[in-house]
Amino acid sequence: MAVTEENPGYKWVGTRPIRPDGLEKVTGKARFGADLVLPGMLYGKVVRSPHAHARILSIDTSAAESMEGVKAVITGDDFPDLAANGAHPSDVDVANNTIARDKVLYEGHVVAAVAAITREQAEAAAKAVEVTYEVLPHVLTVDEAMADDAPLLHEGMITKGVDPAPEEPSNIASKILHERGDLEQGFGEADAVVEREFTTKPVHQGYIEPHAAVADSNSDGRANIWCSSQGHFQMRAYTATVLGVSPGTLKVTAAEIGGGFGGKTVIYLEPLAVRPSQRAGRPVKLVMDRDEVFRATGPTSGTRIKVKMGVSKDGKITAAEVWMAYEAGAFAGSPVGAAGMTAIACYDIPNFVVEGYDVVCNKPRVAAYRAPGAPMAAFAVESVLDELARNIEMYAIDIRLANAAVEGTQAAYGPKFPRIGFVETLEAIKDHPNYTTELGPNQGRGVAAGFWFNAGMMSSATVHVNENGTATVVTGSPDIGGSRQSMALMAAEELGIPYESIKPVVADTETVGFNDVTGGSRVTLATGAAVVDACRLIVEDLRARAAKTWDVELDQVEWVDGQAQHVEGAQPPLSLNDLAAKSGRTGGPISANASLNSRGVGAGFSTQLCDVEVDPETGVTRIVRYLTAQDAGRAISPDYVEGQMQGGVVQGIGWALNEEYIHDTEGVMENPSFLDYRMPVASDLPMIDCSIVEVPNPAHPYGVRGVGEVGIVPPMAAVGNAIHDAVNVRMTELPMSPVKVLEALNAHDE
Amino acid sequence: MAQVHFSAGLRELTEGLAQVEVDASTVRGLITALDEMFPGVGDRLSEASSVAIDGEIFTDAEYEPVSENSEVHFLDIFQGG
Amino acid sequence: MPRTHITTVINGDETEFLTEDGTSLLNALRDEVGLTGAKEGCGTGDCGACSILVDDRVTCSCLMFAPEADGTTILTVEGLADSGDLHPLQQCFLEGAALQCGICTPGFLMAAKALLDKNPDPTETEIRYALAGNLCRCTGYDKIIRAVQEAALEMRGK
Amino acid sequence: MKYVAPSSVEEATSLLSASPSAQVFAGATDVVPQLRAGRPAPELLVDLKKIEELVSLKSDDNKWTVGAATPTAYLTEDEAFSHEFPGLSEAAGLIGSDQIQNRSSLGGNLCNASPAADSVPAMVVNGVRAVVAGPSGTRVLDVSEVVTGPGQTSLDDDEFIVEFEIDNMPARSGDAYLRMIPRTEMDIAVVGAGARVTLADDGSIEQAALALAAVAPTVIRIPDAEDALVGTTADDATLDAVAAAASEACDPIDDKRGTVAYRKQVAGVLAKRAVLIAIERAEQRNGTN
Repeated sequence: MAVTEENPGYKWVGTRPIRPDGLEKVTGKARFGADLVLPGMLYGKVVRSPHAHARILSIDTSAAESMEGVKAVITGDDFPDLAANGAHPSDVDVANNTIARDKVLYEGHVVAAVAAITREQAEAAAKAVEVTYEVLPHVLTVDEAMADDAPLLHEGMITKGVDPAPEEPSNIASKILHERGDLEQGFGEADAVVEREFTTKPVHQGYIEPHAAVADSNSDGRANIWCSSQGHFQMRAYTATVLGVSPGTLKVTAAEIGGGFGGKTVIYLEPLAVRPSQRAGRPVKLVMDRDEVFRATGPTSGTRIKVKMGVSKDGKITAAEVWMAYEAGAFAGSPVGAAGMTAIACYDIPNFVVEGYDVVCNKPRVAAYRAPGAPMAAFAVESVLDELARNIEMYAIDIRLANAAVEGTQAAYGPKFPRIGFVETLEAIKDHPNYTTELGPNQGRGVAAGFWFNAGMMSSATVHVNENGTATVVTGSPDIGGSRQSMALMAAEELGIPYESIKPVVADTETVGFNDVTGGSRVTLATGAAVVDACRLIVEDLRARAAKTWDVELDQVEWVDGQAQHVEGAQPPLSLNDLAAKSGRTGGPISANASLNSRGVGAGFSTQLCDVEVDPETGVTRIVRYLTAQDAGRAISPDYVEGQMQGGVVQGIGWALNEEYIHDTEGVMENPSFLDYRMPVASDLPMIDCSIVEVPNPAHPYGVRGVGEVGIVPPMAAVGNAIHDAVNVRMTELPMSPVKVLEALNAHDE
Repeated sequence: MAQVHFSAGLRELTEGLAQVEVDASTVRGLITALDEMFPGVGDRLSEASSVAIDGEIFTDAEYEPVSENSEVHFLDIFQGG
Repeated sequence: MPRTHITTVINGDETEFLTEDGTSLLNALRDEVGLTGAKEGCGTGDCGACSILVDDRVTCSCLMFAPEADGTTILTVEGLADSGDLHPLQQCFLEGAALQCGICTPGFLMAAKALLDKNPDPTETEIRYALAGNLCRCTGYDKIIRAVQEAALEMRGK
Repeated sequence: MKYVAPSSVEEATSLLSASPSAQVFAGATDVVPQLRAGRPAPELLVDLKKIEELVSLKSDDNKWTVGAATPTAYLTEDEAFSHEFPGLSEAAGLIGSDQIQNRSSLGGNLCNASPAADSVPAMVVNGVRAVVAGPSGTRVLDVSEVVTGPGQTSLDDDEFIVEFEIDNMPARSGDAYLRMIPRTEMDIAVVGAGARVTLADDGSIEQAALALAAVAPTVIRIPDAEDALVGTTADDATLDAVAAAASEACDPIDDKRGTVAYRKQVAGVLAKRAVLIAIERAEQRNGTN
């Protein structure tokens, strides 16, 4: 099945052994964020704003403080005023999102926190904190926020990226623009032009584990923190910023993490646990309820996107014009930048303008979600491309092949692509039996493609060889999808010892060098490269020790199959076990560190084929069949590559069909539960067929590209295109819920 | 001379130019030179999180070498999930 | 507030604990008994991460008041393996890579056990519906369904 | 909150009479989420599951008796009950997951008084009676008389339902329940439709009952649709009339789960489909029961 340039003949890379952390997870022993209990631990509870936009006139904590069992009550006044201290605006936003100061900017915004001996006491005390608000008018969507006389969230917000800078503040944080060629000429050359407008709603990452943190602090401000996080070094940095302390005073340990998908790259609870812990001199545990998770964390942007594209008769895209506005939530920083760069990145288009706006509104601050920004843009662009293909009577796959970016194509966002595997994913779809399976009544088939950069960034790894020749591989990248297995597989390959002899560990912030967050599909690539580097240092060291043992020159020693061999066979081989057992004689313990800022990120592409069945009387769409083809570069751990592909697709299906934030007119979220925020359940889905494409990334020792994110980019358009194929209506709003589909069918019939 | 390309969003600072040639051996040198040509552009470029040099994307690329014929793009900030 | 004394059999052992009456069985198991295998994903019975067997029936422990457990026999994920020998479901989840983050795994295992105890040879559709009360956000369910099929096959072979 | 689990109906009613802020519960599958959502906590939680007659499922020659707190899983697992009332069994089997169905009950589903309760239309078309206990003894209500509005019942604070009585399904009769949810499971009905028909010897419809959920403040019967069916063989024109009557009778709201227009339209669709399934079942039972 794999499209591969060569069979590399690896012994461990590409195999499917049992994951190192699996046993603890199937026996209930694995310790997640909320599982930690410390002696004397207090329970915390957060007080949140019931209003979408309001000025805080006063907070009276006296009643709460006098309640039984209550040990600390804190408000925004208990944290440094970063704005007054001249901190970077983005740090000020992090602090103000963690706990509100003058104003609350969304329903669920934190205003205070309490800590008490029991859970029930903490809950009662939280209810007893009296906050007086002056309710302000609010804006919930990009349209409301961009309106001329819209109420402002931030009085000083001047749109960035506009020259000359506007004199008046607005809710538009920034503008982005990419352009090339001549639009007018491009559309002039087109034989078919389609223009459509799309809207999407905020959706949540939906990890099953709510955020949790335990902090144990002392009066001197030093603290130990355990948290559920995608990046405990980043948590340390943010927490230190909000508390106004040096990062070195905080030790952060990453608990096992129950899903993140980008949503656990930011802080919510950690400073709110540290401060009361410091006051009380006791550990404090804070765990969110599910409704707090929905109201105050996560989501990714709701959007409005306009796309106009033209093609010639032979299927070449002659021009593309994309306008997009992304909700940032309460603080600047929607993923519109990435959206602008990814929107048309799959294709080689001579003439285009991509314009985007980052817009604040009174909803929770958006957080990264799997290929942040790209899925909504792809929904719009891939839907329009589908329609163009129909207009010129070309197959959906073929129009994509006719325009596909290849090595050397100048990407819409700037640089030329190195070796990429987009075409190979398109061909993998065409070669799969699903492509020609016959469809039944009311069934339809849709294709869509997606692009994501993947990230590199900074990683560190330490490898220790134990005295019996096994090895411990230490990294600082929280494992959210099986990355410990990938680390162990690459280390086994490098050291030449069995996978089972490697123990991969995720260490705390004091035990391993710095690591950026687990995000951007970067861990197997970048942390994996650090592991490979450290293993290679170990191998060099082992060769030197063998050379010393044999009294030969270093170049007389090779490392093959986990043992030192004399190039001429003049000495019996020395295994890792032999060398480790006698390491004291050859220089002491065998250990190596590697730290890097990763280079050679390999772009990821995914093409997907979706079959749906639509009930024309109720508007219900069911997924009948689904195929995803993705370029993994190299699948180090095929089980978990497939897992990422399948998981991304199913999140996308949820986004396509039913998931959405619903707010009432007061800006209060109406569906903050798994009952009404409808993520897919097992019975909603078929098996998700995977075709792993392997076009190795030439810049990585094992050809890794990163696989975590791009899988969520195509599904919404794939589903929408399939619905169109089934019942001939073009869906331009997400979610494509039964209500919306039936409305579209009714309008079509009229 | 390295070829430096500007996204449309940056061109307001480069007198509308989409591309210039700069003589520099590292990204830092390149930014310094550009800031002399277009005052203010240096700060904006330093804010960009990533730089693509000959198609390869770097984060915090300040000291990355740039060769005689390198093609350099400054990219908008983006975050992975 | 005076606490209520509860006697149960948990994972084969007679177990006593004290609880406030309004506390969920899930919180009592986690905080009082020290069994943190069952997880709270929602607290409202919508995600299944807290699934346990109470008198052989799969239940969301977040929806039970702790005093209701008095006199019952409870099985949690910690009791699924038989003195160190993994249950076939646990083994098949491991071999089939049926977990990513693992937070939902304890609940899936308990719900799947309840299914296979009742129906040793379920169809794919029956498995999907029987596990519809358990949310997984990582896997897309594919490998979970396959692992349950595999475990059913193995258990029938015994 | 104090928890008590009385072992007799009398003990339960006296507890309720003594404590105005008591909350009875069976599976707590609605009570717990409501408490978490901020509903004021009652002083007393009265668990009805330790009362023997409340957790039971029996039949005699004429009727079935279902304890009000009997887990709905018992109903779907009971082959005789499910054969007798396939529609009611299916409705019970739609209330949440397996985990929920091991706790949820017909009594709880009814007394929670949600307009969207799945079991209620199926109970209404089957003419189910509720035996209600109170301080002064028991009284019997038609199920359709229990709920008076969203969250409101005709029961007094110190009353609760002990059991339900369901007359055996007549010959040549069948029932069905369908609901529309966006997912396949784990949702609240956007529209629910229960139907029951009895066929005459010539195959025409002799009696018909149709009830809809989630389209009005309470579950509603659709007399116009029932009248339209009687005497026909449910040909296309009749079914269209049934659908139109069902849509017309709806008085739904726009909310997070669906719109007025959607609910009205789909109520007609489900009504039609439920009737067709009920007819098919009635034909299969063919007089011999």
